[in-house]
Amino acid sequence: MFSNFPMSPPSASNFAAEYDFIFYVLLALTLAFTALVGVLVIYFSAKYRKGTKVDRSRPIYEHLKLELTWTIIPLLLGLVMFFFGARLFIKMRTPPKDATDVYVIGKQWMWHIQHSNGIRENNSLHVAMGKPVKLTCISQDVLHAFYIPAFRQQIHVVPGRYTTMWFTPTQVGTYHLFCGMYCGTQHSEMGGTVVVMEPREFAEWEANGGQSSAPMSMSQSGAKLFSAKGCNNCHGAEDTMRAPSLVGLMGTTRRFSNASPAKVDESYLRESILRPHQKLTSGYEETMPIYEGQLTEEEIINLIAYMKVLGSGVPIPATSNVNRASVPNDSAHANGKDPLTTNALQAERGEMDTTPTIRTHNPSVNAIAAEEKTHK
Amino acid sequence: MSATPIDNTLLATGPVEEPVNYLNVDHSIKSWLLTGDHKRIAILYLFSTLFFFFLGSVAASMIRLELTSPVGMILESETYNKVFTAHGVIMIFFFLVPAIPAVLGNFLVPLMIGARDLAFPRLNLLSWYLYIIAGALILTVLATGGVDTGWTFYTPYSSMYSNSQVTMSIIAVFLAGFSSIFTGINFIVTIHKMRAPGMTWFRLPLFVWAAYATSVVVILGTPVVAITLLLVVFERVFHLPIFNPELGGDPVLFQHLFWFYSHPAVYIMILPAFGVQSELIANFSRKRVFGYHFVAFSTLAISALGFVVWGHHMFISSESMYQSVVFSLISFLVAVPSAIKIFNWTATLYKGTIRLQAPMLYALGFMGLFTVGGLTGLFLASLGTDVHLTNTYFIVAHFHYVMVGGSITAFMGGLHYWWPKMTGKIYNDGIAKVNALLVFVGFNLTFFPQFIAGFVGMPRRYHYYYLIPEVQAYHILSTAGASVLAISFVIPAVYLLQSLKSGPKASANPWGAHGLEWETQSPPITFNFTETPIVTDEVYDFDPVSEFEQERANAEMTDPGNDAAVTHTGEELPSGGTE
Amino acid sequence: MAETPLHAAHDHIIPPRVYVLNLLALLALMAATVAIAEKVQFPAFWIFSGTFLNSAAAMTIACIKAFLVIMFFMHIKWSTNLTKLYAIAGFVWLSLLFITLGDYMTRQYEPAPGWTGKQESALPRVIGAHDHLPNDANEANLRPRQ
Amino acid sequence: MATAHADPHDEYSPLKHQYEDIEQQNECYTVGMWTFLVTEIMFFGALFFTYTLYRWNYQEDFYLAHEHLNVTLGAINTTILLFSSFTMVMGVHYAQLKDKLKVLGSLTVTMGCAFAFLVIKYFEYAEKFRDHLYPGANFTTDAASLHGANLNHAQLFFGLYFGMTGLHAIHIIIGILCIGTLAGMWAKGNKLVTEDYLPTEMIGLYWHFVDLVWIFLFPLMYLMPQPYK
Ligand code: HEA
Ligand code: HEA
Ligand code: HEC
Ligand code: CUA
Ligand SMILES: [Cu+2]
Repeated sequence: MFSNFPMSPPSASNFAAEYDFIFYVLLALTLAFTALVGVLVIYFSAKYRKGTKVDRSRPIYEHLKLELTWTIIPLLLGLVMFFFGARLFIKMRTPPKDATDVYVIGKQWMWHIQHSNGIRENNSLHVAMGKPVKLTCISQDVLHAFYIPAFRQQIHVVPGRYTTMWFTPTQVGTYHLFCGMYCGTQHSEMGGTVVVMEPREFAEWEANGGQSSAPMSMSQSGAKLFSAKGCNNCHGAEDTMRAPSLVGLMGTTRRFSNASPAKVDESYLRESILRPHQKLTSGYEETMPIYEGQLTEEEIINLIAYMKVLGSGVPIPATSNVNRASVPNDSAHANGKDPLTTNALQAERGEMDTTPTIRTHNPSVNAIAAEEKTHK
Repeated sequence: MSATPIDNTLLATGPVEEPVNYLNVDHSIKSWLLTGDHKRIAILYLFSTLFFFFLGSVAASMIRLELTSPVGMILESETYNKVFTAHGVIMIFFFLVPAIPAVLGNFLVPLMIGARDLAFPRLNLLSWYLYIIAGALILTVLATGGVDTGWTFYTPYSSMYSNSQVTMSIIAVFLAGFSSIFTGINFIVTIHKMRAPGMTWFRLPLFVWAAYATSVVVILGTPVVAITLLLVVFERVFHLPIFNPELGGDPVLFQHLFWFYSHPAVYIMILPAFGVQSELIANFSRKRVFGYHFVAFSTLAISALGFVVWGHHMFISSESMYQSVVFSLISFLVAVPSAIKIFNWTATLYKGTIRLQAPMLYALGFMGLFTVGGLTGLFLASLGTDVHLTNTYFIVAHFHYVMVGGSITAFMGGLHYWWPKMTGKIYNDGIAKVNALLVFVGFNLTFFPQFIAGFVGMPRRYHYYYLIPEVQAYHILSTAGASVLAISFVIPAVYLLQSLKSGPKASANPWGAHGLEWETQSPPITFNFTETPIVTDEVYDFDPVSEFEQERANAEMTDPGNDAAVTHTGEELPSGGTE
Repeated sequence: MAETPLHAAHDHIIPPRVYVLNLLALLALMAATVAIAEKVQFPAFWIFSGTFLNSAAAMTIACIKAFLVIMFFMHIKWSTNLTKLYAIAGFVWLSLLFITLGDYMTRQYEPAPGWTGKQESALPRVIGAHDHLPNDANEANLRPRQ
Repeated sequence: MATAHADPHDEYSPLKHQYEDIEQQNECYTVGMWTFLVTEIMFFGALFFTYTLYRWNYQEDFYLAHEHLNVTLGAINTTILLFSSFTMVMGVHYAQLKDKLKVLGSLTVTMGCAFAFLVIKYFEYAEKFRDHLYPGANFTTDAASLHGANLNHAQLFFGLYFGMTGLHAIHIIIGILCIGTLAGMWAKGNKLVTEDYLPTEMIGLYWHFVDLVWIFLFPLMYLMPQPYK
């Protein structure tokens, strides 16, 4: 029962202890003052309520000493709290020289993380226990906030300007990673996990290029992208109202509402991803987002590799509203914590097919940006 | 307070014929829509702000329903975002900012200072029309798809990315802002220039002080947010790239400008509540407010200091660390005047003759709830602790404690207290008392769990929280509380409306309270006083000792509806010795 | 009420000469500010750059002009203290907004002033880092370079 | 001191019912107008602040971009506005003297100046549009036309330029409407304005404020000093 009512977040960084100390002192003060005010109010209103026979003689209306007391005591207490808070804050803002650099890019609605040695991850961050880490963050679109409750650290991720934050993890485990700043439709899903590993384990992970096991094949990473980019929101195992199925697409001949039929090959696939509206598959509208500028060539190649094997027994990643941004590919699973539990929850409620809310970019802004580019 | 005696004969005539008052002078719709009478405008505001409170509450109910499950119940994320934005925008700009000043303030300021009307009646009416136009616009926004930026309209989301009705909602907020500016100008001029003879500054009821301080904040702050939001519109509509990071603009600048108004705005919402609180505490404990001067000056201190703490909303927004430190320090300083008020009110109770009627119960509830809300504000003002708590439900809980537990509780108290004056009718105090308790319980049940959820790490503005499903229990508690709270807001609507129909008639001074507003008939005549009152006495001039004696002699006083109460103004009570 | 003199103590009738002089002063100041801006370049002085001094001069003149307009055209010189108070209040309060500059000015001294690479961006933490690179947000800025 | 009077003042009297006497009323109007001007000061003030911040940060680009503004036209406009302030205050002066014809004359000149200002502003704007200096997708891509300023920051400059002068121009238009109404009332001999000079003075205050804004806009926009390297 008690586990349903967690009273505090895990404490897993160098700041947590000091943080909690200040927090609980503040809490104690709050309780003390609330109790003081509460008790006095109740006591007075009971004692002096109309009709009671008590001494009401010589009421006082002004009392300088009393006023000064309750001005100065809160003032001093406030200054003390300010001091401790500010001290912790300055620590939080002063990364040590030997901190490992990690770079964070926030975009609607995922975290893209790059380690200095080139390892990239999405919506997950792997760090070694006991090693200070400094994150340099920037956003590609709107404001986000990189928030790790267990570390008591948070910073806004701002477009056009770098912000930094640092911490030293002190406990092995998997922790929440959130986007704290409201950033649009899927703000609440822009999160993932922070995995703190033993230094040895972490070294292994790094050596494997960011996989706890061997690296993935092209089609495997394509499969991941397929869900990371939200393709699976529309393209399922069968043709639906929303989009045609891509299963077994390779090599077939397609009909279009606005072009003559063509055979599906790699360049057609590429075309369909980047500029889907040029050849609209009959029976469908221009609903597919334009991915031009959204995907790197590497990603496109991987996607195509995946689509080529689709239909030859490779499953389509589960569609859901949940964690469509990415499936952590690593020890998050190994640790037995399934980030997709709610996936099942939703399946149960038969909501696999909710309308996708993905909106990769504001179309108008994109259009302006594109126009501006051509100008220059 | 011995002012010119009021004409009691008018009140004593009984059922024969209702005396002329501001409500029944003219029943035509036109006379309402073109009125210059501050009391009528207050009534217009009362119904319009309550309408928006209702809308905002429906949104709140949807939020709470949605949050019972980590994966949502009925809405999509996009809709959810629009719902909480509508909730925030409506509750703040369309309900709480105008609620106390434009309803109670409009009604009471001229009455309390002994004026015939506000200085600029037509400006006052214009302000209401602006509010209505703004309201119509925001309704249009809701009807045409809503807006999803959060009530803070942060750039660059609002300026470059949101596809919702940002422009129209900003124009609505802009107009609502000017509506409150006009009210503010009116109050400032009226309080400076139109006080009755003998009504010196330190004889002003504390509510008037609060209205004055609020107005100053309004006129100094609101234009800044107006222009800031206008710049966002310029960016969306005319492509002026003021906050556009791609062209070298700074989106964080928006936050500075926004909070330059919006922090003071939280004091716009709480200061009038403080004023109401002072009136209630004094009049229901039959005692002059303890440390009147301190309470009055702390009001001014809050409104001045409140202007230099805005950066505390931006501690982690990439604001410079050094500046954050300064803002945090001042935030702790601004807590001190609030502390002074709380303690002075507590001390007022000491040796009072406390009547635990419904308005007083709200006032007592306010003491507890605002203290919790204010003190949790200190967690946020403290730099280190804010880093983790910002953007979580801890903040949501903090501001609902101060805004709902503080301002709305005070508003309810004030509404009950002045209801007889405004409508001339007495409501059922028994139900009202029970309901006051219900508000208190429901409120705590709703928002207390959110403190814990926030500390655990539940971010705000989250539609789904499957990423952190362990806080679900708190959300369910909170929703349960909100249901109780909902009931406790429906009940007053019922019994207050019913009192209009069948409530007993109120005498001029049903509470036996002090203040010029109680010296004219209930409801007052159009120009408030038959002749300009002359003030010769201090404010809240009660004598608790004689009050006590009087009570024993006269038990009927308990019933606020009893006409006998009319005569029981302070002076007429026999001044007795101690026990 | 009709017997109340409509123009009581309030209206001082100010001789038009005052207005004429004021106008001439304003025009002279305008000429001065244009002349200074176009012809004079202040040398650097103490911690202030010449650019700063030039701007300061322009703004000082503007303030004097504003003062003249407020005092004479807007009759503040002859008004009550309350009106004077409100006339000043706006300007004084506005200065509070300029506290914000403190934020931008102190950022460069922060312990971790962020990525110090070249960025063509919103009020960078490192002042003066303006190169005239094309501003391709995605490529030039966002990908940290080693 | 308190005169008992419940009688609403007679309808045509300039004294409104809520006031005790005309003096109180006049003071209320003056204070009220000034509090309104306070809000206007804060309103424009936030813009000036924004401008300060960006100019301080992008000194060089702002300087280069500002070269495109026409100082002569700006100076002419300043003169016009200062002069119109003068004619406005003369209008108030004649209102005090109840010299209807001269009031009308002054107000007309003031409005004429305001129109002249707008016309010149129109030509300035037209030139900017012609050169694609309006921010947005059509903004010029020719850095040379802006003396080599960074085009992004130049857009910011012109964004502020259009925003600030545009809002100012809107105030001018509102001013013209107000003065026009006032002049109309004078022409008809409406007692509200002829008996009491306060309404004229109030409109005057507003008009001087508009002038005041321009007094700052002119040096900030048109007269930037060259940044030293
Ligand atoms: C009515 C509205 C109201 C009021 C009165 C307050 C009052 C205070 N608020 Fe609150 N606040 C909001 C409404 C309000 N707030 C809102 C709406 C937000 C969120 C906006 C958003 O992001 O959407 C917010 C957010 C907010 C933040 C930003 C958090 C963040 O985003 O990171 C901060 C940070 O400092 C803060 C602090 C304070 C403080 C110090 C007070 C003080 O004034 C409180 C003073 C009162 C007391 C201290 C209690 C009484 C005193 C005693 C009993 C004596 C003991 C006292 C001492 C020992 C000092 N508030
Ligand atoms: C005056 C201001 C005010 C008031 C009164 C309220 C009242 C309430 N608020 Fe609100 N709230 C805000 C101001 C306010 N709020 C602001 C500014 C935000 C931030 C928005 C943002 O992030 O942009 C916010 C955000 C906010 C959130 C966070 C959303 C999120 O971050 O995802 C939640 C969640 O629980 C919430 C809940 C409630 C509840 C349960 C009430 C209850 O007190 C309401 C109680 C009343 C009723 C429940 C209705 C009474 C009944 C009727 C009138 C009859 C009709 C009733 C039905 C049809 C059910 N509010
Ligand atoms: C909003 C829904 C949506 C999303 C998300 C989406 N698509 Fe599509 N896609 C469509 C629709 C509708 C069509 C058919 C119309 C057309 O050809 O443009 C289509 C067509 C295609 C085709 C051509 C298939 C054919 O029938 O010839 C390919 C290939 C494709 N999509 C790949 C992708 C990939 C890869 C992604 C993710 C990176 C993706 N899609 C994301 C809706 C979507
Ligand atoms: Cu990203 Cu919220
Ligand atoms: Cu604040």
